[in-house]
Amino acid sequence: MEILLFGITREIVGRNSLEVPSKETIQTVGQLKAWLGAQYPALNKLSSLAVAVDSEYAHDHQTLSPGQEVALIPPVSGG
Amino acid sequence: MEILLFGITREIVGRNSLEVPSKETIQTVGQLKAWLGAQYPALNKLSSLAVAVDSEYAHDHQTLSPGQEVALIPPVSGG
Amino acid sequence: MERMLIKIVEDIDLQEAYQFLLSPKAGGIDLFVGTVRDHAQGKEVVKLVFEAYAPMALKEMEKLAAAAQQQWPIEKLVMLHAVGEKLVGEPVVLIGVASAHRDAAFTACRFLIDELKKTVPIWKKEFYQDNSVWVNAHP
Amino acid sequence: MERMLIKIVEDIDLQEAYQFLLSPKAGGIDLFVGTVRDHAQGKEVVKLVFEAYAPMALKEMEKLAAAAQQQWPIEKLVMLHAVGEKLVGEPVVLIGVASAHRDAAFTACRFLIDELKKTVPIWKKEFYQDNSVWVNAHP
Repeated sequence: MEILLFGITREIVGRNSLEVPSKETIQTVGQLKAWLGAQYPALNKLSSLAVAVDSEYAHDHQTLSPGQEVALIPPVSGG
Repeated sequence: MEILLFGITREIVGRNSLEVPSKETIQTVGQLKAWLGAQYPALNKLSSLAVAVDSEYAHDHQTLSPGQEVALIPPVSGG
Repeated sequence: MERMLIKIVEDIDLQEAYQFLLSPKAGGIDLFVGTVRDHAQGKEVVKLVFEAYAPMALKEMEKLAAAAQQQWPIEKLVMLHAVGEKLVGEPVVLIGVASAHRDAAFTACRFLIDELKKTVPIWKKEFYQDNSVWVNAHP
Repeated sequence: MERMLIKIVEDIDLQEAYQFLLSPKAGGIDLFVGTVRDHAQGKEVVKLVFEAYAPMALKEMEKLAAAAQQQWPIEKLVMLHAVGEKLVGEPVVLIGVASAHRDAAFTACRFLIDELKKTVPIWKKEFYQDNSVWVNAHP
Protein backbone atom coordinates (compact mmCIF):
# COMPACT_ATOMS: atom_id res chain seq x y z
CA MET A 1 0.00 0.00 0.00
CA GLU A 2 1.35 3.39 -1.02
CA ILE A 3 0.73 6.47 1.15
CA LEU A 4 0.92 9.97 -0.37
CA LEU A 5 2.71 12.51 1.80
CA PHE A 6 2.28 16.28 1.98
CA GLY A 7 3.68 19.23 3.89
CA ILE A 8 5.49 18.37 7.06
CA THR A 9 4.77 14.63 6.73
CA ARG A 10 6.71 14.65 3.46
CA GLU A 11 9.62 16.30 5.26
CA ILE A 12 9.45 13.92 8.24
CA VAL A 13 9.54 10.86 6.01
CA GLY A 14 11.86 12.48 3.51
CA ARG A 15 9.89 11.34 0.46
CA ASN A 16 6.72 12.21 -1.49
CA SER A 17 5.20 8.84 -0.73
CA LEU A 18 5.72 5.83 1.43
CA GLU A 19 5.23 2.11 0.79
CA VAL A 20 3.73 0.07 3.63
CA PRO A 21 5.43 -3.37 3.46
CA SER A 22 2.94 -6.05 2.46
CA LYS A 23 3.93 -8.19 5.44
CA GLU A 24 2.29 -5.60 7.75
CA THR A 25 -1.30 -6.50 8.57
CA ILE A 26 -2.91 -3.09 8.36
CA GLN A 27 -6.66 -3.21 7.83
CA THR A 28 -7.98 0.10 9.10
CA VAL A 29 -7.07 3.77 9.04
CA GLY A 30 -6.45 3.63 12.78
CA GLN A 31 -4.00 0.74 12.39
CA LEU A 32 -2.20 2.62 9.63
CA LYS A 33 -1.81 5.69 11.86
CA ALA A 34 -0.48 3.57 14.71
CA TRP A 35 2.03 1.84 12.47
CA LEU A 36 3.19 5.15 10.97
CA GLY A 37 3.55 6.69 14.43
CA ALA A 38 5.80 3.82 15.47
CA GLN A 39 7.95 4.08 12.35
CA TYR A 40 8.18 7.90 12.41
CA PRO A 41 7.73 9.17 15.99
CA ALA A 42 7.87 12.79 14.78
CA LEU A 43 4.40 12.22 13.29
CA ASN A 44 3.03 11.84 16.84
CA LYS A 45 4.13 15.37 17.66
CA LEU A 46 1.90 17.02 15.06
CA SER A 47 -1.17 18.99 16.19
CA SER A 48 -3.29 16.51 14.26
CA LEU A 49 -2.88 13.87 11.60
CA ALA A 50 -5.71 12.82 9.32
CA VAL A 51 -5.83 10.19 6.62
CA ALA A 52 -7.62 10.63 3.32
CA VAL A 53 -8.91 7.65 1.39
CA ASP A 54 -9.74 8.32 -2.26
CA SER A 55 -9.48 12.06 -1.50
CA GLU A 56 -11.99 12.03 1.34
CA TYR A 57 -11.25 12.41 5.03
CA ALA A 58 -11.44 8.93 6.61
CA HIS A 59 -12.41 7.81 10.11
CA ASP A 60 -10.11 5.58 12.16
CA HIS A 61 -12.44 2.60 11.86
CA GLN A 62 -12.61 2.78 8.09
CA THR A 63 -11.28 -0.33 6.34
CA LEU A 64 -8.51 0.04 3.80
CA SER A 65 -8.77 -1.85 0.53
CA PRO A 66 -6.28 -2.41 -2.26
CA GLY A 67 -6.43 0.09 -5.08
CA GLN A 68 -7.49 3.01 -2.91
CA GLU A 69 -5.54 6.26 -2.95
CA VAL A 70 -4.38 6.87 0.60
CA ALA A 71 -2.78 10.12 1.82
CA LEU A 72 -1.56 11.60 5.09
CA ILE A 73 -3.11 14.99 5.88
CA PRO A 74 -1.16 16.99 8.46
CA PRO A 75 -2.77 20.18 9.88
CA VAL A 76 -3.91 22.26 6.91
CA SER A 77 -2.85 25.90 6.59
CA GLY A 78 -4.23 27.19 3.33
CA GLY A 79 -5.70 30.63 2.81
CA MET B 1 -30.32 82.72 -0.53
CA GLU B 2 -29.71 80.02 -3.10
CA ILE B 3 -30.65 76.39 -2.40
CA LEU B 4 -28.98 73.55 -4.32
CA LEU B 5 -31.33 70.81 -5.43
CA PHE B 6 -30.65 67.13 -6.08
CA GLY B 7 -32.52 64.01 -7.12
CA ILE B 8 -36.25 64.21 -6.76
CA THR B 9 -36.17 67.72 -5.25
CA ARG B 10 -34.58 68.93 -8.47
CA GLU B 11 -37.40 67.32 -10.42
CA ILE B 12 -40.12 68.68 -8.11
CA VAL B 13 -38.84 72.23 -8.41
CA GLY B 14 -37.83 71.79 -12.04
CA ARG B 15 -34.43 73.42 -11.62
CA ASN B 16 -30.92 72.67 -10.24
CA SER B 17 -31.23 75.40 -7.65
CA LEU B 18 -33.77 77.70 -6.14
CA GLU B 19 -33.56 81.31 -4.99
CA VAL B 20 -35.35 82.21 -1.76
CA PRO B 21 -36.71 85.77 -2.24
CA SER B 22 -34.91 88.20 0.06
CA LYS B 23 -38.23 89.51 1.35
CA GLU B 24 -38.81 86.15 3.12
CA THR B 25 -37.63 86.21 6.72
CA ILE B 26 -36.00 82.81 6.95
CA GLN B 27 -33.51 82.49 9.76
CA THR B 28 -33.29 78.78 10.52
CA VAL B 29 -33.17 75.48 8.70
CA GLY B 30 -36.62 74.62 10.11
CA GLN B 31 -38.09 77.83 8.74
CA LEU B 32 -36.53 77.13 5.37
CA LYS B 33 -38.08 73.67 5.27
CA ALA B 34 -41.50 75.05 6.23
CA TRP B 35 -41.33 77.73 3.54
CA LEU B 36 -40.23 75.20 0.89
CA GLY B 37 -43.01 72.80 1.88
CA ALA B 38 -45.55 75.58 1.40
CA GLN B 39 -44.17 76.56 -2.02
CA TYR B 40 -43.76 72.97 -3.25
CA PRO B 41 -46.24 70.68 -1.46
CA ALA B 42 -44.74 67.62 -3.23
CA LEU B 43 -41.68 68.04 -0.96
CA ASN B 44 -43.88 67.16 2.04
CA LYS B 45 -44.60 63.75 0.53
CA LEU B 46 -41.00 62.59 0.58
CA SER B 47 -39.90 59.92 3.09
CA SER B 48 -37.55 62.50 4.56
CA LEU B 49 -36.01 65.82 3.66
CA ALA B 50 -32.74 67.03 5.13
CA VAL B 51 -30.88 70.28 4.63
CA ALA B 52 -27.13 70.52 4.31
CA VAL B 53 -25.30 73.71 5.25
CA ASP B 54 -21.75 74.00 3.93
CA SER B 55 -21.93 70.27 3.02
CA GLU B 56 -22.86 69.08 6.50
CA TYR B 57 -26.23 67.77 7.64
CA ALA B 58 -27.95 70.58 9.56
CA HIS B 59 -30.45 70.51 12.42
CA ASP B 60 -33.75 72.38 12.22
CA HIS B 61 -32.68 74.93 14.82
CA GLN B 62 -29.48 75.79 13.02
CA THR B 63 -29.29 79.46 11.97
CA LEU B 64 -28.69 80.27 8.32
CA SER B 65 -26.17 82.96 7.45
CA PRO B 66 -25.37 84.70 4.17
CA GLY B 67 -22.58 83.08 2.16
CA GLN B 68 -23.30 79.55 3.27
CA GLU B 69 -23.85 76.78 0.73
CA VAL B 70 -27.31 75.36 1.38
CA ALA B 71 -28.66 72.19 -0.24
CA LEU B 72 -31.77 70.05 -0.03
CA ILE B 73 -31.03 66.37 0.64
CA PRO B 74 -33.91 64.05 -0.23
CA PRO B 75 -33.67 60.37 0.88
CA VAL B 76 -30.30 59.09 -0.28
CA SER B 77 -30.06 55.93 -2.36
CA GLY B 78 -26.41 55.44 -3.24
CA GLY B 79 -24.63 52.11 -3.31
CA MET C 1 1.94 56.61 2.50
CA GLU C 2 -1.63 57.45 1.52
CA ARG C 3 -4.03 55.07 3.22
CA MET C 4 -7.35 56.16 1.77
CA LEU C 5 -8.62 56.45 -1.79
CA ILE C 6 -12.04 58.10 -1.80
CA LYS C 7 -13.53 59.28 -5.08
CA ILE C 8 -16.66 60.01 -7.06
CA VAL C 9 -15.94 58.63 -10.53
CA GLU C 10 -17.48 58.11 -13.94
CA ASP C 11 -16.40 54.47 -14.01
CA ILE C 12 -15.34 52.10 -11.24
CA ASP C 13 -11.86 50.67 -11.85
CA LEU C 14 -11.44 47.46 -9.86
CA GLN C 15 -7.79 47.12 -10.79
CA GLU C 16 -6.96 50.62 -9.56
CA ALA C 17 -8.64 49.86 -6.24
CA TYR C 18 -6.88 46.51 -5.88
CA GLN C 19 -3.45 47.96 -6.64
CA PHE C 20 -4.05 50.68 -4.07
CA LEU C 21 -5.10 48.13 -1.43
CA LEU C 22 -2.07 45.85 -1.78
CA SER C 23 0.21 46.33 1.19
CA PRO C 24 3.01 44.26 2.74
CA LYS C 25 1.31 44.62 6.13
CA ALA C 26 -2.06 43.34 4.90
CA GLY C 27 -3.00 39.68 4.99
CA GLY C 28 -6.60 40.13 3.92
CA ILE C 29 -8.40 42.39 1.47
CA ASP C 30 -12.17 42.50 1.32
CA LEU C 31 -13.64 44.15 -1.75
CA PHE C 32 -17.33 44.82 -2.16
CA VAL C 33 -18.64 45.77 -5.59
CA GLY C 34 -22.24 46.84 -6.01
CA THR C 35 -23.54 46.25 -9.52
CA VAL C 36 -26.75 47.08 -11.40
CA ARG C 37 -29.22 44.25 -10.98
CA ASP C 38 -31.70 43.46 -13.73
CA HIS C 39 -34.66 43.56 -11.37
CA ALA C 40 -35.91 45.70 -8.47
CA GLN C 41 -39.29 45.94 -6.76
CA GLY C 42 -40.40 43.07 -8.96
CA LYS C 43 -39.78 45.04 -12.15
CA GLU C 44 -37.25 44.70 -14.94
CA VAL C 45 -34.54 47.34 -14.67
CA VAL C 46 -33.19 48.90 -17.86
CA LYS C 47 -30.63 51.25 -16.35
CA LEU C 48 -29.83 53.38 -13.34
CA VAL C 49 -28.75 56.99 -13.22
CA PHE C 50 -26.72 58.19 -10.24
CA GLU C 51 -26.38 61.76 -9.13
CA ALA C 52 -24.16 63.01 -6.29
CA TYR C 53 -23.75 66.18 -4.30
CA ALA C 54 -20.07 65.55 -4.78
CA PRO C 55 -18.33 67.83 -2.22
CA MET C 56 -20.67 66.67 0.55
CA ALA C 57 -20.60 63.03 -0.58
CA LEU C 58 -16.80 63.01 -0.37
CA LYS C 59 -16.93 64.63 3.07
CA GLU C 60 -19.42 62.02 4.29
CA MET C 61 -17.36 59.17 2.86
CA GLU C 62 -14.27 60.56 4.57
CA LYS C 63 -16.15 60.65 7.87
CA LEU C 64 -17.13 57.00 7.45
CA ALA C 65 -13.56 56.06 6.56
CA ALA C 66 -12.30 57.85 9.67
CA ALA C 67 -14.90 56.10 11.83
CA ALA C 68 -13.83 52.72 10.39
CA GLN C 69 -10.17 53.49 11.01
CA GLN C 70 -10.95 54.26 14.63
CA GLN C 71 -12.81 50.99 15.14
CA TRP C 72 -10.59 48.55 13.24
CA PRO C 73 -6.88 48.23 12.41
CA ILE C 74 -6.97 49.17 8.73
CA GLU C 75 -3.96 49.34 6.42
CA LYS C 76 -5.69 50.67 3.33
CA LEU C 77 -9.20 51.72 2.46
CA VAL C 78 -10.96 52.49 -0.83
CA MET C 79 -14.40 54.00 -1.40
CA LEU C 80 -15.45 54.69 -4.99
CA HIS C 81 -18.91 55.64 -6.16
CA ALA C 82 -19.92 56.09 -9.75
CA VAL C 83 -22.24 58.77 -11.13
CA GLY C 84 -24.11 58.95 -14.41
CA GLU C 85 -25.87 56.27 -16.38
CA LYS C 86 -25.15 52.64 -15.48
CA LEU C 87 -26.45 49.61 -17.34
CA VAL C 88 -27.32 46.18 -15.98
CA GLY C 89 -24.20 44.38 -14.75
CA GLU C 90 -22.07 47.52 -14.45
CA PRO C 91 -20.38 48.39 -11.15
CA VAL C 92 -21.66 51.45 -9.28
CA VAL C 93 -19.89 51.34 -5.94
CA LEU C 94 -16.69 49.74 -4.65
CA ILE C 95 -15.58 49.46 -1.05
CA GLY C 96 -12.20 47.89 -0.26
CA VAL C 97 -10.45 47.33 3.05
CA ALA C 98 -7.01 45.82 3.59
CA SER C 99 -6.03 44.73 7.07
CA ALA C 100 -3.51 42.44 8.76
CA HIS C 101 -6.35 40.04 9.57
CA ARG C 102 -9.46 39.18 7.62
CA ASP C 103 -11.93 39.79 10.41
CA ALA C 104 -11.26 43.54 10.38
CA ALA C 105 -11.31 43.64 6.57
CA PHE C 106 -14.73 41.97 6.34
CA THR C 107 -16.30 43.85 9.24
CA ALA C 108 -15.06 47.29 8.18
CA CYS C 109 -16.04 46.69 4.54
CA ARG C 110 -19.55 45.74 5.59
CA PHE C 111 -19.79 48.75 7.90
CA LEU C 112 -18.70 51.13 5.13
CA ILE C 113 -21.18 49.96 2.51
CA ASP C 114 -24.05 49.82 5.03
CA GLU C 115 -23.34 53.34 6.28
CA LEU C 116 -22.69 54.74 2.81
CA LYS C 117 -26.21 53.75 1.85
CA LYS C 118 -27.62 55.62 4.84
CA THR C 119 -25.85 58.95 4.84
CA VAL C 120 -23.86 59.71 1.69
CA PRO C 121 -25.74 62.20 -0.55
CA ILE C 122 -25.98 60.15 -3.73
CA TRP C 123 -29.24 59.44 -5.48
CA LYS C 124 -30.28 56.63 -7.74
CA LYS C 125 -33.03 56.80 -10.32
CA GLU C 126 -34.22 53.42 -11.50
CA PHE C 127 -35.47 53.13 -15.07
CA TYR C 128 -37.84 50.28 -15.82
CA GLN C 129 -39.35 49.37 -19.17
CA ASP C 130 -42.33 51.65 -18.64
CA ASN C 131 -41.39 54.29 -16.06
CA SER C 132 -38.72 55.52 -13.65
CA VAL C 133 -38.42 56.31 -9.97
CA TRP C 134 -36.03 57.97 -7.51
CA VAL C 135 -35.22 55.12 -5.12
CA ASN C 136 -36.25 55.62 -1.46
CA ALA C 137 -37.83 59.00 -2.21
CA HIS C 138 -41.31 57.99 -1.08
CA PRO C 139 -42.51 55.96 1.89
CA MET D 1 -24.52 28.91 -17.25
CA GLU D 2 -21.61 27.81 -15.09
CA ARG D 3 -22.04 29.18 -11.58
CA MET D 4 -18.84 28.06 -9.92
CA LEU D 5 -15.18 28.62 -10.75
CA ILE D 6 -13.00 26.53 -8.45
CA LYS D 7 -9.31 26.12 -9.22
CA ILE D 8 -5.83 25.51 -7.86
CA VAL D 9 -3.62 27.94 -9.78
CA GLU D 10 -0.07 29.18 -10.08
CA ASP D 11 -1.20 32.79 -9.94
CA ILE D 12 -4.41 34.40 -8.73
CA ASP D 13 -6.07 36.48 -11.46
CA LEU D 14 -8.45 39.00 -9.89
CA GLN D 15 -9.77 40.16 -13.22
CA GLU D 16 -10.69 36.64 -14.31
CA ALA D 17 -12.57 36.12 -11.04
CA TYR D 18 -14.38 39.45 -11.33
CA GLN D 19 -15.44 38.86 -14.93
CA PHE D 20 -16.77 35.44 -13.93
CA LEU D 21 -18.74 36.92 -11.02
CA LEU D 22 -20.48 39.65 -13.00
CA SER D 23 -24.10 38.71 -13.51
CA PRO D 24 -27.26 40.65 -14.42
CA LYS D 25 -29.02 39.04 -11.44
CA ALA D 26 -26.35 40.07 -8.92
CA GLY D 27 -26.49 43.35 -7.05
CA GLY D 28 -23.53 42.67 -4.78
CA ILE D 29 -20.18 40.97 -5.21
CA ASP D 30 -17.93 40.32 -2.24
CA LEU D 31 -14.35 39.41 -3.05
CA PHE D 32 -11.86 38.33 -0.44
CA VAL D 33 -8.19 38.22 -1.37
CA GLY D 34 -5.65 36.75 1.04
CA THR D 35 -2.16 38.13 0.52
CA VAL D 36 1.28 37.39 1.95
CA ARG D 37 1.87 39.55 5.00
CA ASP D 38 5.38 40.70 5.88
CA HIS D 39 5.11 39.46 9.44
CA ALA D 40 3.77 36.39 11.28
CA GLN D 41 4.27 35.13 14.83
CA GLY D 42 6.23 38.31 15.47
CA LYS D 43 8.79 37.48 12.78
CA GLU D 44 9.63 38.99 9.44
CA VAL D 45 8.33 36.86 6.59
CA VAL D 46 10.43 36.54 3.43
CA LYS D 47 8.14 34.28 1.43
CA LEU D 48 5.58 31.52 1.65
CA VAL D 49 5.45 28.24 -0.21
CA PHE D 50 2.07 26.57 -0.73
CA GLU D 51 1.55 22.92 -1.49
CA ALA D 52 -1.80 21.27 -2.25
CA TYR D 53 -3.17 17.77 -2.50
CA ALA D 54 -4.92 19.09 -5.57
CA PRO D 55 -7.61 16.47 -6.36
CA MET D 56 -8.75 16.38 -2.74
CA ALA D 57 -8.43 20.15 -2.29
CA LEU D 58 -10.73 20.71 -5.28
CA LYS D 59 -13.21 18.17 -3.93
CA GLU D 60 -13.24 19.88 -0.52
CA MET D 61 -13.64 23.31 -2.10
CA GLU D 62 -16.55 22.00 -4.17
CA LYS D 63 -18.20 20.65 -1.00
CA LEU D 64 -17.87 24.07 0.65
CA ALA D 65 -19.28 25.77 -2.43
CA ALA D 66 -22.25 23.38 -2.43
CA ALA D 67 -22.82 24.00 1.29
CA ALA D 68 -22.79 27.77 0.68
CA GLN D 69 -25.21 27.46 -2.22
CA GLN D 70 -27.62 25.54 0.00
CA GLN D 71 -27.50 28.19 2.72
CA TRP D 72 -27.58 31.40 0.68
CA PRO D 73 -29.01 32.51 -2.67
CA ILE D 74 -25.81 32.70 -4.71
CA GLU D 75 -25.60 33.68 -8.38
CA LYS D 76 -21.89 33.04 -8.89
CA LEU D 77 -19.07 31.76 -6.77
CA VAL D 78 -15.29 31.70 -7.22
CA MET D 79 -12.67 29.90 -5.14
CA LEU D 80 -9.05 30.13 -6.27
CA HIS D 81 -6.00 29.02 -4.32
CA ALA D 82 -2.43 29.47 -5.42
CA VAL D 83 0.39 26.98 -5.00
CA GLY D 84 4.14 27.46 -5.16
CA GLU D 85 6.31 30.29 -3.93
CA LYS D 86 4.61 33.57 -3.01
CA LEU D 87 6.37 36.77 -2.00
CA VAL D 88 5.20 39.47 0.39
CA GLY D 89 2.18 41.30 -1.02
CA GLU D 90 1.24 38.60 -3.51
CA PRO D 91 -2.27 37.09 -3.51
CA VAL D 92 -2.59 33.46 -2.41
CA VAL D 93 -6.32 32.87 -2.15
CA LEU D 94 -9.40 34.50 -3.65
CA ILE D 95 -13.01 33.90 -2.68
CA GLY D 96 -15.78 35.68 -4.57
CA VAL D 97 -19.53 35.53 -4.18
CA ALA D 98 -22.13 37.33 -6.27
CA SER D 99 -25.69 37.51 -5.02
CA ALA D 100 -28.82 39.58 -5.56
CA HIS D 101 -28.28 41.16 -2.13
CA ARG D 102 -25.10 42.05 -0.33
CA ASP D 103 -25.91 40.26 2.90
CA ALA D 104 -25.66 36.84 1.25
CA ALA D 105 -22.52 37.84 -0.64
CA PHE D 106 -20.69 38.95 2.53
CA THR D 107 -21.88 36.08 4.70
CA ALA D 108 -21.15 33.34 2.16
CA CYS D 109 -17.74 34.80 1.30
CA ARG D 110 -16.79 34.85 4.97
CA PHE D 111 -18.07 31.29 5.45
CA LEU D 112 -16.05 30.03 2.49
CA ILE D 113 -12.70 31.51 3.53
CA ASP D 114 -13.18 30.46 7.17
CA GLU D 115 -14.04 26.87 6.19
CA LEU D 116 -11.35 26.66 3.52
CA LYS D 117 -8.77 27.32 6.19
CA LYS D 118 -10.14 24.47 8.30
CA THR D 119 -10.58 21.61 5.88
CA VAL D 120 -9.01 22.11 2.46
CA PRO D 121 -5.74 20.12 2.16
CA ILE D 122 -3.35 22.93 1.36
CA TRP D 123 -0.20 23.59 3.36
CA LYS D 124 1.77 26.75 3.88
CA LYS D 125 5.44 26.90 4.79
CA GLU D 126 6.52 30.25 6.14
CA PHE D 127 10.09 31.36 5.46
CA TYR D 128 11.55 33.90 7.86
CA GLN D 129 14.99 35.51 7.66
CA ASP D 130 16.57 32.73 9.70
CA ASN D 131 14.36 29.63 9.46
CA SER D 132 11.11 28.18 8.13
CA VAL D 133 8.07 26.42 9.51
CA TRP D 134 5.01 24.52 8.29
CA VAL D 135 2.16 26.63 9.66
CA ASN D 136 -0.18 24.94 12.19
CA ALA D 137 1.84 21.71 12.13
CA HIS D 138 2.70 21.79 15.82
CA PRO D 139 0.61 22.65 18.88
